[in-house]
Formats: sequence, C-alpha cells, structure tokens
Amino acid sequence: MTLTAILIVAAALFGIGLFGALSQKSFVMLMMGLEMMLNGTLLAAVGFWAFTLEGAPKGQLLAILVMAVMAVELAIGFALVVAVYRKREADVIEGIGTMKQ
Amino acid sequence: MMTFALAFAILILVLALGIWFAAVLDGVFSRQLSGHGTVGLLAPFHASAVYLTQQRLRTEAPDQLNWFLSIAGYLSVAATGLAVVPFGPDLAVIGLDTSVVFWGACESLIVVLVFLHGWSPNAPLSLIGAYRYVAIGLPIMLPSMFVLIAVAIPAQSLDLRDIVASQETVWNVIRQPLGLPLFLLLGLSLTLRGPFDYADSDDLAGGTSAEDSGANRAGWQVARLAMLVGFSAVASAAFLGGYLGPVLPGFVWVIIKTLVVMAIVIGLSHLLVRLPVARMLGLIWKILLPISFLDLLWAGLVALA
Amino acid sequence: MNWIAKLAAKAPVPIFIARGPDAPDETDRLHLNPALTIVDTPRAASILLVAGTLPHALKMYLHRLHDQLPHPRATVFWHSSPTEPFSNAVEIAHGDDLASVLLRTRAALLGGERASDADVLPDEPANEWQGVGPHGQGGKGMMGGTPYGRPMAMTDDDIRDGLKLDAYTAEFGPFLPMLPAGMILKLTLQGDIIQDVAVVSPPYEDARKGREIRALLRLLGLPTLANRMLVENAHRDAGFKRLVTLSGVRMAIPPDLGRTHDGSDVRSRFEHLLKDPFSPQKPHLTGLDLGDLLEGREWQEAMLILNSFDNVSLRKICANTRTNADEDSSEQTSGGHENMDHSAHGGH
Amino acid sequence: MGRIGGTGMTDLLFYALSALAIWSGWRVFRVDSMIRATFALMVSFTSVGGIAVLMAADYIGVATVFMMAVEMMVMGLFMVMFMMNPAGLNPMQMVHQYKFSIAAGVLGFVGLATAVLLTNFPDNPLPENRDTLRDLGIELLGGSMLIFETAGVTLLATMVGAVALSSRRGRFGDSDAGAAPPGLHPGGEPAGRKVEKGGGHGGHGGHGGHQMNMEKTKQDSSDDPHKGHGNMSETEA
Repeated sequence: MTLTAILIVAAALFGIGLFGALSQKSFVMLMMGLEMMLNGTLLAAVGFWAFTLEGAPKGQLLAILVMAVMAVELAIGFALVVAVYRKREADVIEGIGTMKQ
Repeated sequence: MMTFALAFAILILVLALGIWFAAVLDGVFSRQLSGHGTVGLLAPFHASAVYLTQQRLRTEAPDQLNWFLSIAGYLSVAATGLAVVPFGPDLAVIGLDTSVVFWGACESLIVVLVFLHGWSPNAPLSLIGAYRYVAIGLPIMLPSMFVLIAVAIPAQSLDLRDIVASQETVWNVIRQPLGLPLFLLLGLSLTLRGPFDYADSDDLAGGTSAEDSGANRAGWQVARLAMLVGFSAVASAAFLGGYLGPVLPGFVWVIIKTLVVMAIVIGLSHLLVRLPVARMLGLIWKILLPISFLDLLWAGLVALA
Repeated sequence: MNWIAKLAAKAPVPIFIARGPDAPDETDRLHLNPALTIVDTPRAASILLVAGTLPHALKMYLHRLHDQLPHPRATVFWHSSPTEPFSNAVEIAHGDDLASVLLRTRAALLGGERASDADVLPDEPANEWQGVGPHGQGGKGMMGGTPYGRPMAMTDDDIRDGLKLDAYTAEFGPFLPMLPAGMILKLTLQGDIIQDVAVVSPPYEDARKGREIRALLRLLGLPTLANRMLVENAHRDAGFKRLVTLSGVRMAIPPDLGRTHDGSDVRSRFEHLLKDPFSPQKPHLTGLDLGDLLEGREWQEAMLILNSFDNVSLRKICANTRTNADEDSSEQTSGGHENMDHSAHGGH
Repeated sequence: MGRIGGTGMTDLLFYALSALAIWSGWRVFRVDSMIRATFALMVSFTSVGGIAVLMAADYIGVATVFMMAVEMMVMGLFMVMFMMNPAGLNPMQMVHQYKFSIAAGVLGFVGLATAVLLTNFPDNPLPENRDTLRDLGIELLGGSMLIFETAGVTLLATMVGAVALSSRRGRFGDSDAGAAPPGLHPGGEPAGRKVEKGGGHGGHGGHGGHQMNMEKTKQDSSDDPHKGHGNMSETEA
C-alpha cells in the first residue's frame, strides 16, 4: 500500500464518477456521479494525510469536510429535484432547459 | 492471536446461546401474557426445521441477489455488532478505538438491509414494510447516537472497552438514567420488534418477510434473534458495566447481563403498543430527540462537575 | 425421513386458513391449539385449511392462494368438501379431530408417503413480454407499456402534498389476515397512503364473536394480548385491562380516526369493544363510504378503521361505496385491467 | 504500516478493497436496477472507508461507512420515488452523450494517474502509534474549531434550505403553482414577458421534445434582472 497506489485508485473512482455525471440523464443518477467523484477525493485526502503529512491532524479535518460537502450536496440536490419535479414533473436533465417558472 | 481465538470462541457461544434463549424467552412471554400456548426448550429447533423442509419460493421478478444479501448481511451485521463487545479487559474480537462509531455504522447498515429485504421480493406488502421501516429506522438512530456519545464522555474514549472500564465505580445506567431507556427503544427498532416493528408487522401480514419461505424464512428469523443478541450485548456493555462483576469470570457476567437486556426488550415488545407511522415520527422528533439532548447535557454536566 | 424432517415433525403444523362465510366458530379458537400455528402468510404454511364453503366468486382467489404455499404442501377442507381442482385434498369427516388429521397429513408429507399438491394455475406471466421501443422497453417512450402482463406504475395525483409520484393499484384480499374475511378491496397506493378505494367484494355476513377487538389489538402490535381475548371471559379480567391500558393504546389511536357522522371514531369504538367485545357499537352510517374513511390514511390507520367496524356495518359501508365494476365502466382503461391483480402477491 | 496482521496482510486487504471499490463503482452506472446502483455506490464507499481504516484513519473510515449507509438509503428512496423504472424490469436507455462521457472519464483517469506517477511526493508517513483519533478531536475543537463550527452551521442552513425548497407550502402559495413576477399595479397581470411553457410534459418520460435552449435563458435574464427569478425576487419585493 503506497501513496501512488492509493492515488491511482482515487483517480479511477474520480474517472468513473466523471463518466457517470456526464452520461446519466436522470438527476438522481447525476448526483451519484458527483458523489462518486467525491469518493475519490476523500480517498486521496486520506492518502495524502497518511503518507505525506506525518499525521498532521489538518489532513483528517479535510476528509471530514469532504464528508460534510457530500451531505450538503445530497440534501440540497434532493430538495432541488423535489422542487423541480413539483413544478415540471421532470426528473431528467433535458426536462429543464430553462430555470424559469 | 490467543486472545483473539478465545474472544471469537466466546462470541460464537454467546451468539448461539443467545439465539436459542431469545426464542425460548419469547415463547415464555407470549405464554404468560396470552394465557395459553406451550413452551418447549427444543421448540425453536423444531420450528426452524419446518422452514428448512419447505421449498424456497420465488416471487415474480425478484431481486434474488439482494434478497440473499439482505438476510446474510443482517445476520453478519448482528455478529459484527457482537464482535465489538469486550468479554473481558482487552478481550474483544474487533478491538477498534472507534468501536462505538463502528456500532453506529452497523445500525445504519441495518436500515439498508431491512429495506433491501422488503424491496427484493417485488411485492406490495413487503415494499410498504420496507418504506415504513426506513421512515422510522433513520430518525430513531439520532437519539441512539446522542445516547452513545453520552456514554463515551465519562470514558473519554470512543472505545467500548474503555467505556466498560469507566463503569468500574458506577454503571452508566445509574450515571445517565435517560440513556438505557432510549437505547432500548432503538433496540426494538433494530430487531424489528413490538412498538418499532414497522417492517415485519401484523398489519402487513409479515411485511418484509411476508414473501420469505423455506430457508430464507429460517435465515431471516434467526438473523432477527441474532440481532437481538448483538444489540443486548452492546447495551449491556455500554450501560450495565459489561464484564464487570464480582466472583464470576467476566464473560459470564457479559452473558448474564445480555440475557437480562434481552428479556427486557422481549417484554417491552409484547407490552407496548405500535403507533401509526405519523404519530411515531412526531414522538421521535418532538419527544425522544429532545430527551436524548437532555441525556447528553446531563452527561456533560456530570463530567464537568 | 431424514433428521431435519424428523425434527420438523415435532413442531406445530403451520396452517394458513382460507375462511368461508360459514366457517365454524371454532376456527378462531384454533389459535389456542398447541399442535397448530396459524400463520399470516401462505409462504410460511405447510397446510392450507379451507374452513367452510367458499362462495363461487372466491374460487379463483383460492387457487392463487394455494399455489403460494411452498412444497411440500397439502390442502385440507374443513366443514366443506373438496371441489375441483383439489381432487387430492383431505376432507375432515364429521367427528374427526382436526388437529390430529393435520398432524397426520403433515407427517405423511414429510415422510414422502403423500405427494405434495401440484400447482393449480399455470406458472407463467399473464402476458408475454412485448418490447415496443428501440431498447426493448414496454412502451413507446421510456415509460408505460405492459411488462409481463401488468401496466407499469405511472404517476398519479397525490392528495397529501401534490408530489405526483408513481401510484400502485392492486386488489387486496379476500384471505389477508388483516382484512375481514371475504373482503376484497382495490386500493390505489402512494407509498403506504391510500389514494383511492373501490370494493371488489364486501366481507362475509357472518358475525364472528370478538373479531374486531382481536384484530385491533393485533394491528396495534399487541398480538399476544389479542390472543388473550380468546380465553374465556378475558375481557372481565382487570389485570388484562390494565395491561391493555398501560401499553398506551389510547395514545396510539389518532383522534377522530374513522369518524362517522354521529361522532363515533376508532377510539370510541375500541373503548366500547374493550368493555364489551361481543356487541360492537352500531354507528349511524347513512351516506358514509369507504372513500371518506380510508382515502388519505396510511396503511395501519386504514386497517384500524376497517377492523373497528363489525361485518354488518362494513357491508353497509361497502354498499355505499363505488364498486370495481362502476370504476371499470367509468374509467377509460385500455385493456389489461383484469390483469392487474397480482397472482404473485395480492391474492392471499 | 501494517496494522492488521503484518504488512503483507494489509497490502492484500488494500488491493482487495480497492478492486471492490472500483468494480462496484463501475457497476453503479451499468446496472438496470436503481436500488442496485445505489447500494453498489454504498459498497464502493464502504470499501474506501475500509482503506481509510487500513491507513489508520479509524474515525474517518468508520464514519464514512456510517454516513454513506444513511445517505445511500435516502438516495435509494429518492431513486424509487423519482425514477420511472426503479427495479430495472423494463429495459431502457437513460444515458446521453455516451461516447463523450466515456472519453471524459478515461481522460480524467489517465490525466490524474499520469500526474500521480510523474509527481514526486514527499515521504512523511504517519508515525507508528500516533493516536490519530485524539489528534482529530483536539484539532476539531481546538485549532480548527472555527472551520468545524462553520461546517456545522452550513449543515444547519442546508437542512433549513432543503425543507424550504422541497415543501409544497411556501410564503407565496403552493410551490407547484409556480411563481410569477408581481403585477405593475396591485392585483394586475404579472409584469414582464410571458415565458412559453417548457418543462417535462406528461410524466417523467423525458423523451426529448422540450429542450429549451440555454442561450435563450441567458438572453432573457440579461434583458431584465427582475424577472425569471421566481420566488427569490418576490421575497425581496
């Protein structure tokens, strides 16, 4: 287990997430892509902390923040999905070309 | 390695003994309360043999993989929950210094697994059970988290081993009187029992397990009892001083205390009414959650005093 | 017989009861028999017990129910005689002890002396899969279509907060343990909220003594106390009453649930039943239909409402309610409506 | 590092968990059943949590599992709620710009991996026997308390915002009634130009036919900053 190996795994997770976020039509699946990218980020953050920071606690703090960001993304994302769905009955990206009304 | 093997052997013993005892105890309670029925010490074995002789039916277009995984997962989460419980000083199968958080992770996986169990058969009653369980199972975890943080405060550690050690002078059930009752309610929810049985209840003809037959049914019922054992062991470690006790060896105390908690949970499950979902949600958010804040506040004040 | 079968032969016989209108009074008291376990779902039963004669209209439901029992299984007719296609079924002769016949039948099943009942209905999808779109989907868009013989759930209006999610329509009954026997309802559900209700078949006319209070206690998560009601004069036992009160039933039943025009609600009907389980309240029911009572209620509340009425009152309410036939003619449903009933699950 | 039964064991676990994380991550976007997709993502997160525990970040690792199980449960419910075909029983194709996405994904991976391989990272590994949990606690409630508390307040604001966004009832009427700019005189016609009906007609089919183009939206909002902001502008007014 080396830093390089961890970062390559993180890069793979990020790449998959990018593919998912770009290719999926549905909002919810799009959010899954974003979460997957954050998953890679989280792994990379923990990896850097464990191998290059001599265990400085700020590294762990970063990981906690990544998790908080995930929670915020998910909550606001779902709230927006519900709000858009109420108005438009649309749950796919093509359903909202405009944000008006 | 020796201590690990010893702890593992005790774990298997507690689990097997606990499952059998829970089944018998359930029979005793329902006999006492309903005024009829029989209690046989071998009845649990007979009942599970019936399921094992039966065919495992398929529903139409089920999610077979998740059906299997939910049952196997529920059983293994129960065993993992038990594995963080110390059977003696430093005698735990999983010795993590974050074992309380680890148990929290188990709790949230349980919600996922029960949902999957209701989702997989592709049938309406089990799906309703699954939805309802998520609606109740997620919020009831909040009080449980606060209660667990409260027991971590006097120990100044998130390790269940330290939490047991911190109860040398006084048990947490006395030091934090609000903790155990709240935690027991969570136990009812984790084991799908009585007032918190929103997944497998009678009004859904068995809910998530309505479509289980044969080995699946046996597995799920055994897993539910195993979960009761796992939960009771964690509760006894967090609130009743775990392995601490005079004369007898530590792991015997763990077993005794686990069985006591188990009896209380089974008794409550027969005696408490189940509220409709909306009312239960109100109860959790408006009453139980503030009480758990009080518990945490109390624990903090006691620690500062 | 292998050792598992030998162990299994020592357990009580798990039976699922399909109740006819003329089921004998002892049917309820079978709960007290230590040789039997009455299970809530056919998936857990070894023997299907047909108690009393089923009306012709319910025969089809019995066939579906039968096929949901796991092998090895048997069908036993009690106070009725086997009809086609149950040629292999056991009939309890007059004077025979039910429990011993069931035990014998189960032993024969386990030992292999008796062949397990074969399926009555063919095990195949009601319709063949018909892909329409370019990806093999059932409808022209990504939505719709009739995959495997039933329409896909489509969005429908919601009566709670207007979020138009998928609604699900299915028939429930006539043998579901939480519905009064014989009752078949066609419910449209949004999650566990009842959105729409139509009566396919009202409950039987029979007045089983004390059914309501036992059903209510079971629905409130107190099955052991419900079984206690089967013991003679349990309702006069002060200790039992204290247990029921302490369990928190008053808190559990929402106020004004299932209110009739004369002010009676589930709570008052429950209190009345607790005092006198054998003579349920007879509220004033003119003009009251199931839609008024059930729509917008979640599942457990709806079941509480249904079971708080006695069968006579329920039949009156059903008579006021839109029936399935009305709905079929009023709604423009393009085929496939009959196929909506879910042979795999809604049947029991 | 070797926390569990020596370095060899740790390496083996690391490779197994990495493979599981990547494989289940890949399955997320390849399975038909939305529930399977959601829980595949959960498995991916859980594996990453396991790797974090291997790296002695006990709290982060376990908390990841804990958080993600709950998040994915909620995600799964939303999937079932909003997706037209949550169990994947009806074959369908719900992707767009497929080739472009694959290219972007591969490019993202290759780019990052190259960067990783070409960079010379400092080698300051975690010292043995460092109490990382205690470090984290002291950091959160010591030096970085402000950051931590800000995260807490952000989460609170998120909760309030999410409830406000998703609830039907608002200060200015039902949310599904939509918003219109205020009239020029009390009770009068909404001011501003009418927007033609866009949006997903007839259920969440989403089969094209309603792509309002983004250009137009931009033009409109640059014309008049006060319209088209829905509730926001009304709140100010």
